[in-house]
Amino acid sequence: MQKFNVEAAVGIFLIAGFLSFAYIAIKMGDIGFIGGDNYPIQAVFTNVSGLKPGAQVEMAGVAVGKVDEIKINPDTYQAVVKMMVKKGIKIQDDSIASVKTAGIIGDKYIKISPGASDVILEQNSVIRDTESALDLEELVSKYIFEKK
Amino acid sequence: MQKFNVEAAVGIFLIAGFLSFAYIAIKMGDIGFIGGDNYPIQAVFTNVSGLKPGAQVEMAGVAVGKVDEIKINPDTYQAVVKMMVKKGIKIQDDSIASVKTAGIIGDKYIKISPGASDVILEQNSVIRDTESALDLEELVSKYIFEKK
Amino acid sequence: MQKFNVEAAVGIFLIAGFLSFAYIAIKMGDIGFIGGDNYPIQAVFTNVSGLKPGAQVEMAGVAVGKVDEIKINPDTYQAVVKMMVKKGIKIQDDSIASVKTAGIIGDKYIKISPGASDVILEQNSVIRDTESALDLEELVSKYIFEKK
Amino acid sequence: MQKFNVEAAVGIFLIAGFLSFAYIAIKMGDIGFIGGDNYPIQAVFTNVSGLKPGAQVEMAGVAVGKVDEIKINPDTYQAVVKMMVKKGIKIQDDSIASVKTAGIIGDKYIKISPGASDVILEQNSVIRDTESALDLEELVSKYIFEKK
Amino acid sequence: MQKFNVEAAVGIFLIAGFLSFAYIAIKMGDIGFIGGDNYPIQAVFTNVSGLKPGAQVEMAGVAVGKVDEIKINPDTYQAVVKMMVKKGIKIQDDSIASVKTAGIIGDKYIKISPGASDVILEQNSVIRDTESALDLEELVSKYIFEKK
Amino acid sequence: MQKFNVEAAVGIFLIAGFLSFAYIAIKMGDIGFIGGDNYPIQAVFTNVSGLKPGAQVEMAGVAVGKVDEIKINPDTYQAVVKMMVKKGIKIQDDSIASVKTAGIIGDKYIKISPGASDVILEQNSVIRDTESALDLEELVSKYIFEKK
Amino acid sequence: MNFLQPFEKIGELALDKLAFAGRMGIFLAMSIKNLFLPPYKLWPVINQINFIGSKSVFVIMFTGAFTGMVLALQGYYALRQFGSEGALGSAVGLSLIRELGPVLTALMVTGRAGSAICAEIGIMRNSEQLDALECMAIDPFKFLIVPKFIGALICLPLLTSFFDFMGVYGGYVIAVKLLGVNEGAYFQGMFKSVIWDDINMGIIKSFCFAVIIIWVCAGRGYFLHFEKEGFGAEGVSRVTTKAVVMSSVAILVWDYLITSMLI
Amino acid sequence: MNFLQPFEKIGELALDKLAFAGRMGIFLAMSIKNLFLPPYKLWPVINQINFIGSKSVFVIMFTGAFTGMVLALQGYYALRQFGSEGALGSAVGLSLIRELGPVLTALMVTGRAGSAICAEIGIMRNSEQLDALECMAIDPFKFLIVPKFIGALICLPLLTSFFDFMGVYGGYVIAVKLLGVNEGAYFQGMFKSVIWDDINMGIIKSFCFAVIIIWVCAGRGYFLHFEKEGFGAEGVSRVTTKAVVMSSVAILVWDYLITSMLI
Amino acid sequence: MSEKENIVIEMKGVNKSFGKQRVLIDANLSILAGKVTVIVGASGQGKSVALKHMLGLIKADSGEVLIYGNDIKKMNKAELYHARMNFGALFQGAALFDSITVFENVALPLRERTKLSEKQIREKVLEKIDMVELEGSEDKYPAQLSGGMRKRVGLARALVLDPQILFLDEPTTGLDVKMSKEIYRLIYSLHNKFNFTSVIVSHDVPKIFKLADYVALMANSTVQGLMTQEDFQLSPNPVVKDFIEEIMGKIYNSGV
Amino acid sequence: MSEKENIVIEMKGVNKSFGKQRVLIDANLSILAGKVTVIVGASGQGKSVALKHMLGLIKADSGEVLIYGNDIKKMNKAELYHARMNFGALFQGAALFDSITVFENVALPLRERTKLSEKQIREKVLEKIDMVELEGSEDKYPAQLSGGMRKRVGLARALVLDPQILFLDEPTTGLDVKMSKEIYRLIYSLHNKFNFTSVIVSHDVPKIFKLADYVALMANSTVQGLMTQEDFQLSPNPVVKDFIEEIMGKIYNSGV
Ligand SMILES: Nc1ncnc2c1ncn2[C@@H]1O[C@H](COP(=O)(O)OP(=O)(O)OP(=O)(O)O)[C@@H](O)[C@H]1O
Ligand SMILES: Nc1ncnc2c1ncn2[C@@H]1O[C@H](COP(=O)(O)OP(=O)(O)OP(=O)(O)O)[C@@H](O)[C@H]1O
Ligand SMILES: [Mg+2]
Ligand SMILES: [Mg+2]
Repeated sequence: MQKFNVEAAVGIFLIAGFLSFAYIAIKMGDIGFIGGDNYPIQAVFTNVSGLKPGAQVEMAGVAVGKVDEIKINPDTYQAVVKMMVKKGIKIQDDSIASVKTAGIIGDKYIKISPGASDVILEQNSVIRDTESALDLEELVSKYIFEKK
Repeated sequence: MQKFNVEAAVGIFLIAGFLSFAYIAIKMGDIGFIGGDNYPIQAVFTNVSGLKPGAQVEMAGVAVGKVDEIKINPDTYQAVVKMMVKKGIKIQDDSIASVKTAGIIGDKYIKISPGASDVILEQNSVIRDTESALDLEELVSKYIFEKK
Repeated sequence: MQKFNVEAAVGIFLIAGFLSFAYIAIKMGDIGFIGGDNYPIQAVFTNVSGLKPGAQVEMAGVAVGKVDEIKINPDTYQAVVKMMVKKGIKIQDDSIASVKTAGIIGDKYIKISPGASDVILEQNSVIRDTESALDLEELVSKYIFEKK
Repeated sequence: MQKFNVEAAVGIFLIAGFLSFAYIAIKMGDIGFIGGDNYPIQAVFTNVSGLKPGAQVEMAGVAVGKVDEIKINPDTYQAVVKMMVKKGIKIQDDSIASVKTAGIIGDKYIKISPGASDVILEQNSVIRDTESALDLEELVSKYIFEKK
Repeated sequence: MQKFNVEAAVGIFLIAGFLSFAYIAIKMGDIGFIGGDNYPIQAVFTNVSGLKPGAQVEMAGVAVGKVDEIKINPDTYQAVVKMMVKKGIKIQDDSIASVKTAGIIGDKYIKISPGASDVILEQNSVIRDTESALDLEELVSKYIFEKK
Repeated sequence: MQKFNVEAAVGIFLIAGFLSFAYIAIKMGDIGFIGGDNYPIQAVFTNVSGLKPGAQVEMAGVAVGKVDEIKINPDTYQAVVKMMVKKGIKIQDDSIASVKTAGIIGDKYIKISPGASDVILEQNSVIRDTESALDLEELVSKYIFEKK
Repeated sequence: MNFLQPFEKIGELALDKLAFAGRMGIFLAMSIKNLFLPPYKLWPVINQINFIGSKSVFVIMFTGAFTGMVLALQGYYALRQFGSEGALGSAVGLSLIRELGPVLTALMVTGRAGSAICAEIGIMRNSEQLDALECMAIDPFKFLIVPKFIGALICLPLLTSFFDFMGVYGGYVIAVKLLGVNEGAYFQGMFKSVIWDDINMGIIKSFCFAVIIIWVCAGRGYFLHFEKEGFGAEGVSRVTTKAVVMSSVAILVWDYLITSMLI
Repeated sequence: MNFLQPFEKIGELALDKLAFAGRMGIFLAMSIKNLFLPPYKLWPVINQINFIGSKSVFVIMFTGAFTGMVLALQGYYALRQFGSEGALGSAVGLSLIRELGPVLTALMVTGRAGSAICAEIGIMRNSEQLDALECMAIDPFKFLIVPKFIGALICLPLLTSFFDFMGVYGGYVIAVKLLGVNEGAYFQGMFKSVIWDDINMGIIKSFCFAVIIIWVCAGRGYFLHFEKEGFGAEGVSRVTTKAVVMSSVAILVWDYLITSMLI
Repeated sequence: MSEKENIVIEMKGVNKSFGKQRVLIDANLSILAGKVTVIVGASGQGKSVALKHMLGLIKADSGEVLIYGNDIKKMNKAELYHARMNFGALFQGAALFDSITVFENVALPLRERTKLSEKQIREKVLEKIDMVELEGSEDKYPAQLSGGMRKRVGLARALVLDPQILFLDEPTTGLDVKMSKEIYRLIYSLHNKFNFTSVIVSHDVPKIFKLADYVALMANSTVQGLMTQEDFQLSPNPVVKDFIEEIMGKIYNSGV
Repeated sequence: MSEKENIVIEMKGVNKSFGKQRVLIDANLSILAGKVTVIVGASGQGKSVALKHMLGLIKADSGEVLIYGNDIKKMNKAELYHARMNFGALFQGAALFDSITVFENVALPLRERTKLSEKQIREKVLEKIDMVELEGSEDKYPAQLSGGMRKRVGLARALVLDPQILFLDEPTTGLDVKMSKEIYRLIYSLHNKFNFTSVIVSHDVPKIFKLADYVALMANSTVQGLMTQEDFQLSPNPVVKDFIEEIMGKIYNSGV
């Protein structure tokens, strides 16, 4: 009876512990996202300053994927961004990918604006039209100097 | 025998107390919020960037509900927002739902501006007039470039 | 048996005392303010976004009361704010109540600008002139669009 | 010998403890400031929103005193600010006291701009020229509306 | 005596190990980066205000290195910045190094904009074209004063 | 006898080690910063609001010293700032000392802009040309009012 | 009758806990009563200050320094994202003075002095020393408990000051010396943002925690003979463990309550 | 020779401490060696999981909830000044997962299980039970210490998860239910700002802390006979107190080192 | 019935249970002034519990314990402490205070309960310590003493206030034969000198009888008769008879 | 010198100090196979320490301890454990494991050191428990036992592996006369049956001699002679003579 009690207690403890660990890992660590329900797609930007792997990919403001990898192409000096997009989401071949900032001081994310084309991009294909991250600093200084 | 009575009585009292407390908590408390005191309503936006499930729905600045679910319509590339609104609040069919920011760096919420119509929206119906989230970054860059 | 009774009684007393103390501490926080030295006054705004119960009521920048309750009038879609104001402070019937932001990104509070009238508002009466919370986002977008 | 050791240890502990307590209290709690080396002076503002007792009084950006008390005059609806200023600092009777913000989102403080008069204010006298706290929100909205 | 020696030896070993571990942990933090896969390069700026050793060096928004050392040249009163750049990254001799701010209020970093030249910079050579950190404050005041 | 030797040797070794460590720490460490490796220099500003003792003194964005003391001259109502500058840094007699803000919401520091003169300032001499802290609030309000 | 048995068990348990709470309540009342009764002897109090205070100084300073260091490190990387490393001093100072100083000091004192007090009184109970005191017509409260209360009430605020002080300077070393935060911003920001109310909150907390530590630890030791397993060395150590846990939990609960009242 | 005496004393003390460190090092080495030696028995490990884990669950959940509540309360009033209550979830989540979860869990486990382990092994040492084991040709490390290490390594991350989980929901109750923070902002902000690296840091910390707790507590108990005052019930309780303090301090020190390495 | 007036302490129908275990059932016992009363009985029969009732350390569930005719339950704390001023008690485990020296242990009652000068205290304490032959151990701590030495320090502490009633719980257990004889001799001589009352619990059965005026047997959770030691050894009470036979064996039996 | 071959354990010139206290000075002792060797001596003379040297629990500062001719210091852990498989030891404080039942305590060596089935273990354990007359207490925890019962459980545990050498540290201290006689009888009968070697430390001086083949006296920090009990009682060694006289008193003397 006593042994049984210990076993039950340990069993419950272990299961509950793993559940709460899983909760934290999945909810916060985004472990669950990396699975088979996504497909990769790429985009090339001239400036992705501030974008980090794991950043959101949004359409109409709704999260549809995550940035998986950011590399520099050492020849063209351009940033190549690999994204994982949810299976159900079709991305047209004239969609525009832009690097945006959430709020003014928030994180960078990638916004995909829908196009008008009927052609849907396949796995690993590249979004042609991109808008790089806005350089607020540059804009402001340009604004002021041009005013002169 | 007397002792037996005291202990059993205390035990029964405790359990009864706990049960009635739980009953009250469930019936009246916030747990009830998920239940029958709200009704769902929907709105379709072209951009809800930054809006999160659980965000507030406000009228005249007073909280009247919560965002329940945000989905993307994979065909129209629009965001469909499902909200739960308190029973007592009647929403006219010409109300406008807009995605707003609390302060400048705060959270996004949905503001429902009252309309003039006498027709009250029913459960699960859709608010036609919507204003999407303002893209401050875009505005600023547009402002600067157009000035040139 | 006798000793048992004393201890159990003290125990009940102690636990009850602790619970009620905890309840007070959690619910009320600011114990000092709840007293007879305040009187209620009301104001109706079209937008109080960001204002919370407990927010300050100020005259000339000095705190003279607290917001007690914020409700929505489901018919007029207006926000009704009930404030508790210190006894010594007389509010004229042509005072203006405005919802303001402390700093640019701080808390909302209610500012009562003095009027010129000699008539002092009584308990529970309503301040007629109100200014709602400024919607900075709207202003900025209006500014930029009108410039075009 | 042993007794002596205990006494020495306790003595050292107590003294060191009081010293570190005093350090914290004086450096952080500003206890040391309330002493005989200051004299009181007053100023009347129409708006001191955000100013708190304990806020700094500065001349040329250097701290020369502290705000001691902020009261509202219930008849004129003006804020009366009592400040404690260091003995060595002479304040001319045509100095201007203004309520300022440190940085953009910092604390409010009182800045005393030197005047040109030779008359030095005495204890408890009142600075005549004052500038109230700037209401940034109001300014911005005024700016935008007037532009229209 | 023999046992004593073993224990003391292990003790010394343990303490020494712990101390050196602690030293490494505190001093280096990012252990991985210190290795042979980087090469040094230099750039001279007239103002690097806010840039710190360890700041990122980016091309196209992708991190390609770290700032290693910032010194002032006491004769020219210019800041000499030594950077460590990843081996694979070729920097052209007409690249421009600029000191930038991440977001508006974030960290400073160095952005290397690609040039058009075919000549690749060697180890320890100096990037000729540099843009110093923008002084936002100065810009704003200039903007306002010139408007007058 | 042998044991005695070991213990005494260890004791002497420890104390000697500690002493030499302390010597090195004092000689080389930051404790030395207060000492002979710096020289004092002064500057007089009309407004140093926000500048604190311990703030950095920068040339070309590189730290070359610290603010040591800020006093008000009770007669001129000006702020006298005493700085400690590293020995190797020569400051020309036509250098300009300005009070600056790091970022927009950051801390104040003193920037010394190099001059063109060949005369190097000596210890305790005073930098003639100074720029006081910018009062952003004042600027903005001036901007808005002058626009009217 | 069988169907009543579970209720009976629950009832018995509840009554047991109630009696425990009652005993502890009476214990506190007796302690407070004796606190104000003469004779007032200085020497036992000095001994307790030595035990609770002087001997805890190094642990407290050590933990304080490391807490400050961790705070500075974490805070630096958090604040740097917003370019507001200048607020680091304020963040470190406020967390230390309001929260971590009093709470961690109390937790460390519980671990060091509280557990020792519980074991001491428990062993006295077990070896009939408390009975012996009674037989000599010496009140154990006056003789044993009251000096501990006074000692703790004196020591905890001082130890908390040590903790805060070391934490501030531990943070200083990391922030200013290691990470290059502006020294003036660190200290002046801290001095400016911490106000007397915060310090006051810290002091009130440490007084409360002093009472909790002695109350729980001495009380559990004093009533060792009511515990079911309270015999022998193992019994003492088991009750000590319980006392430490109970006192730690009580400290955290009170911390919340005080914070929510005073903030 | 007299002038050498102070040096001698210091040297003796230093050698003492060195020998202590050495013993502890050997203890850890032996434990690790035996960890990988057969036979592997399951039942003792289950018992230890029960003791270290299952029995600590309530304390951990309780302290977790209250820590989250305090964090939310303090954070709310701090962030409100900047109108960024939305960042509350992120602040609570990061502090819990990175710092307070692992550290406070480890401190509570030290207080509850660590002290009991130290007392248990100390009493075994005192009453010759360890000698008896040796005489039966049973290795005390394999039989006693290794299961504790394995148990702690399994339990601490799980207990830390409990703590974090309760802290998140404790903070939720205060922030969302009591203070009216936007629910979506609280949770989504938390989920977004906490990344896998943070969770990883928490896990690494709790593994390290598990080793520290068992190492220090079991080790001090195991070497009880080397302590000068290690006899009788008082000796055991004194050493237990020392072990708890040492383990708590070690936890804080390591916490700093790990933070500074992984941040 | 002149004895009645000489009764110092009386237990009347005392019942005491610990949890479900009934330790004392209707126990009656009177301690006569100036006499030595010895309580014997097997281990765990409640001897120490009975003693603690008389000391007022345990309150009876029912029945009364009278000290000089006053019910101990109805006394308030001050009265109880006043009564205890006349008591001296040696506990089964000696109950020395671990954190203070032997000297301070013996001096404690004097320091806390009397207003004697430091010199007087020193004199008195050293006298008692001499009495139990512990000269030279004054500055040791209890942990440094053997079990027998601890017992003797306890005895010295019990005697230091010159009590009128002495309660000794197993004063010679753990002592070697020689030492226990010394202790018996000491008690006997003190008794003759000061004529105080004593209650002694002991396992040292035949020997202790030489010291006893009255003997009481604790068995079956109650006091089995209280009589002079001669009566006790010849008692017809079957419980007492069993006890005598069991403990002393045939040797003693044959000696009668 | 045929004895030499029969020596199971031998201490040769063993010295041991704890801190500054020299506990064993040049101690020599040989244990002969199949014989009962009794070690006597006053408290604190190092009897238990000597026993622990033989068990390999304490390492000598100098000198050697040989088990079957092998120096214990030079054995590695596996060899030492192998040697100890033949040992059975009863410690002075019984050293039962508090957290497991009596049954589990006795079963522990079987479980950890043998591969017996659960049924065989049960059989063996119950047999030994019967032997020490503790039937029915199998499921109690050590804390629920009296000191004497604990000793007996310890004895059962020492016997459960059927050891070749038995080390008993004060097996009868704390037991009443009857029980200690039983234990002696048990040891004696086991001895006859299995013919194992035993080393017994005891204070129970005249009685234990009946069991002893050889007697050794620990005094002045060393072993004072090792001889048959008859020789011992008549030894001319002044230390032994003193001991005999002191302990047994005139009664025994007159009996010689
Ligand atoms: N505080 C207590 N709580 C529960 N039971 C107790 C308590 N004190 C004593 N007992 C029980 O009362 C019984 C009598 O104990 P007591 O100490 O009086 O025996 P004793 O006759 O003095 O024996 P010994 O000769 O061994 O000292 C024992 O069974 C003991 O278990
Ligand atoms: N681990 C130890 N550390 C320090 N001293 C010890 C240790 N073990 C024993 N001693 C000392 O060694 C001496 C001999 O102890 P030992 O236990 O062998 O005595 P003993 O002859 O068995 O006495 P007893 O009959 O009381 O059991 C004692 O003075 C004791 O203080
Ligand atoms: Mg007894
Ligand atoms: Mg022994």
